[in-house]
Amino acid sequence: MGLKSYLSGLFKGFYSLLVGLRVTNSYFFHPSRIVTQQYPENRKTLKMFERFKGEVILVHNENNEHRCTGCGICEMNCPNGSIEIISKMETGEDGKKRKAIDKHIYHLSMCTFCGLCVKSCPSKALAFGNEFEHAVFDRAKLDKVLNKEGSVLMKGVE
Amino acid sequence: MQGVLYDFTGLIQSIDAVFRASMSDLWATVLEYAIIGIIYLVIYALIGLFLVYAERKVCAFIQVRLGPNRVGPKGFFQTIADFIKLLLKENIKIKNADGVLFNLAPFIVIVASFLTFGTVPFAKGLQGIDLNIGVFFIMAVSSMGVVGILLGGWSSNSKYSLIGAMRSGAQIVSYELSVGLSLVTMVILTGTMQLSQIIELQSDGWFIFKGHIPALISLIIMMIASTAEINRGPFDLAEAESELTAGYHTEYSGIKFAFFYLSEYMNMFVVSALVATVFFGGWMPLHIGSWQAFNHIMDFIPPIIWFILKSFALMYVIMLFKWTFPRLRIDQLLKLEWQYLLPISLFNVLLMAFVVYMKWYF
Amino acid sequence: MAEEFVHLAVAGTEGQDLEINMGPQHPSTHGVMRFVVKLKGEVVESVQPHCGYIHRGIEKMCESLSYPQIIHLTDRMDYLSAHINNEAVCLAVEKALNIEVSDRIKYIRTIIAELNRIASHLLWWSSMCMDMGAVTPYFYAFRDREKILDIFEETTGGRLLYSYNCPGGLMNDIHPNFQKRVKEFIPYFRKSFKEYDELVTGNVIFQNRTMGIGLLTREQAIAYGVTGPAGRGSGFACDVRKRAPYSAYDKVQFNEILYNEGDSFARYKVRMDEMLESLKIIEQLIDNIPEGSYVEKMKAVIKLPEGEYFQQVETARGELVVHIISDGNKTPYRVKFRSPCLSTLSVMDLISRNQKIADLIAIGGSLDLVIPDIDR
Amino acid sequence: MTNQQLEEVVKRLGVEAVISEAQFLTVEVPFDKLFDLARNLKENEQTQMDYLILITGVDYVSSFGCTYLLTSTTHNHYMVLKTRNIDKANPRVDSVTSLWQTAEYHEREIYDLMGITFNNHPDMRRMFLDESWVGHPLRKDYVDESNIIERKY
Repeated sequence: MGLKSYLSGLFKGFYSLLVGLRVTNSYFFHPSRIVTQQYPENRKTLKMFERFKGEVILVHNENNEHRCTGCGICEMNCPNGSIEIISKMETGEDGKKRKAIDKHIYHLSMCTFCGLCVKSCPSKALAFGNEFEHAVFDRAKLDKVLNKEGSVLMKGVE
Repeated sequence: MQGVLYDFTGLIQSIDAVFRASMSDLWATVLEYAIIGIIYLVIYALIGLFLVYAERKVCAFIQVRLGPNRVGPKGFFQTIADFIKLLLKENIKIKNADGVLFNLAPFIVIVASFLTFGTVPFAKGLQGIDLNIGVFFIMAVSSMGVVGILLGGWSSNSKYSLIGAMRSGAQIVSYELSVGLSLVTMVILTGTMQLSQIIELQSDGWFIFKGHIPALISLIIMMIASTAEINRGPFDLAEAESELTAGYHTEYSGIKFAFFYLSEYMNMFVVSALVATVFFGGWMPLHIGSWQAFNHIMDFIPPIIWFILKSFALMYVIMLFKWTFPRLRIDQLLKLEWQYLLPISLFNVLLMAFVVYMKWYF
Repeated sequence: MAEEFVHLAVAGTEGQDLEINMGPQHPSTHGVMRFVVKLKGEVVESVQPHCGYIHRGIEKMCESLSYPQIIHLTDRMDYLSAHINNEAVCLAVEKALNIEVSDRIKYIRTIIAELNRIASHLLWWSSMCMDMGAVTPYFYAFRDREKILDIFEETTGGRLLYSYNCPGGLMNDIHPNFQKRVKEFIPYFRKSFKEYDELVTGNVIFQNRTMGIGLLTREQAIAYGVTGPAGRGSGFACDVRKRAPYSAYDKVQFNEILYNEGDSFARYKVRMDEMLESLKIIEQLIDNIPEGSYVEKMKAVIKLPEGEYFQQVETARGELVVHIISDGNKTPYRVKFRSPCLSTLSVMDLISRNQKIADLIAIGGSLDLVIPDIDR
Repeated sequence: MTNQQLEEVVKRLGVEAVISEAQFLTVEVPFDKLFDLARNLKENEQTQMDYLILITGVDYVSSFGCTYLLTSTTHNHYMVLKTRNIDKANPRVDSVTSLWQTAEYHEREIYDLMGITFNNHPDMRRMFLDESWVGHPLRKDYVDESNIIERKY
């Protein structure tokens, strides 16, 4: 190794280190570039994107009506068996007996958010909710009944 | 004489006189030792804890994060909480570990760093012990810590620890040379090894300016080599988190781990204090030759502040090293020392001797 | 006691071999993977990988699931290029059914696949730097990856596992903000990319750690089936996007990055250059997304005609091949995923012999193994 | 090379093979002739199948089969090698590890999950599962009541 290459290697190496130091140093003196989000504090301003897949919900309107007919297509499409539908027979206003939903059970603990239930639902009853704080102390709490107490099928949905 | 404004010598002497007047010489000495010891312990722990906090904040800011911010204002008490946690933690007994050596190792490490800490001159008169071979003493004692690291790695009956300890041994043996030589370079210029005298000599300008080129080279080598000697990144091969989990202290827990941890930071402090003392005038304010007015203004800033500022600035540089560079490999580490640093510092000693002989310094 | 020492001395070098387990819990294995490493001092004598810690039997599960249902499982193989895995299955099914999807679908798939590739390479970059002991790059890369994930989240609803593809198209149309955000991201990324180069690529320590380490020749790369950036770092032109173009790759201009050195640094450079190349692809497509439907009309129950179907795609780690054997039912008879990481793993022992432990980590970083992809 | 030319090459090699054309040219050979044909395909100047992409082990209920997807890095043509009718009681095929090193891990995987043993394989161990695992999960008749949950539909 010649003295020249020895020295040039030394200085080049040293310079490359200084270049690196300049980057980190500039970050230290520019705290405005910090990107940390203070999570529990910013809960109020924290807004998820509308398509964010937090959980599956059964959409209810203000009259406590939903669009689920209890057909069971979502149950069939779910790859993990995280949806169970318990249906009942109900007499409609026209006196005809038809299938209706009793309980739409959703096992959040098994759901992989593939979106097949929402996509396959023929009456657009299901949707993704933005709730993401799912931590609970009891696993049983992750088994949810999606249709609210006393809710009925929206008129005009077959 | 400059620096009289904040001279602690008189204060210390009068305290000493009060003690000696009220009791026998023996008791006065014992009591003074005890008090100084306790004060040093407390300062040691406080500086150590603050450094841990400072390092975490510095690295957080570099890494576009906020760092600790939950315990106390701006997370200031985070390290105290951590320390309490470490105190309460279980001291795990390692199966087939060599019990005596395993327990001894952290103490050796912390005693070594504590001894060096005793010689740090904080301000005029504020120095634990002012040896006339101060520089040499720090050099000698600080390398004792590696014994503790070797013992800790060897006795904990873990392969990772063993590899880490062996690396550390090889590393410190070689980098000691460069640290020594760069200090020798400066000693040639100063003509003394007593830290207080070295500082006094810089009352009309720091040695980094006085010694110009050789002093600058020596400073760079000193910074690199001492970073390696205190086992900090990018030379933290003994710990090498991604390779050896935690290296030599993998098996330590609780307060024994805290000893290793604390001593690492304190070694960093001592090294920066030493560099600040030898190159940047320690507690001596910034004085420029004959600018009397400027020098006077500078004198009003207490020397302890000067000292803290200088050593913290140097520590920031060492931290910046750690958070910027990737780690070296063991053979590269040795290559850097034997192929680059050692020849350069040997050359530098000659250069400095020549400069001093020709009186080319200011 | 004395006898023991004598015995040790007689045993010679054999007694001095050190066998250490790296993993399954180790800071440098990117997942649960165990390497039994034989060491002589600092030098690695052999590396024996033990996998299967997270084997989930995806191929077995696929045999009882219908084709749309398989897709969400492929997310979980190479979770860092989830979209590209999805695409592979979808393309295979579409090919079997002879469905030609519209250009809009192709363009969107390609853009998202390239964004996915950048995100994956960013994560690789950060973790490789972390393996080498530099922690700071990790945060810079994650900061920038976050921007891509935001784009994904807005359009697909997922941050890591998208499940955005379905046979015949996409789950939903791109979000109205998609194009705007992507166009904002490109110059932003180019700027931070300069910083990456300054911080790591040019760094003398980094170059010394990677150059000449873990040499893999072109012949070895082909024989061991090392594809993706690791193979291209050895000069093996294995880019499926060039060799067998799918989606919109035949409509764009881009270079296949090839380096002939075959060391860790070459693999590093391939990935770094590939990120810029991906940006170029995105730039060509983002303004030209044609109008059209985001999903083709498909039957409610997808049944593949009897036969065997192969589909190759280029994930961020190499060549993923989906091999579907169908017997005409709605569930496949057998599905095989040729995961790039399994083949890449097989050179680990070869190229890390006689290197130092630290090199082993650097090599592991440069190969960019994703353990769930190996185990499946 | 086009599929037709490839077909001719295979025919010239004189192996009793059933050749059909699907997505790629598919050559079906008896499992004891597989290794010879594979070696010929690799070493033949015209084919140069130097890159083995994948090996799939298939359980055809009555027998086992293996599918090899081969390609050439110089000519960029593909070919599928297939073998069926591997005895279920004692499934054994010649290993191609000596031709393509990548086969080592792929064959180990097949051995592990499908239970096909490969002759002359350098390291015939299980890949993913524990050595004490009973059975080979990818077989169609594999029963594991504790780990496999049957879906209702």
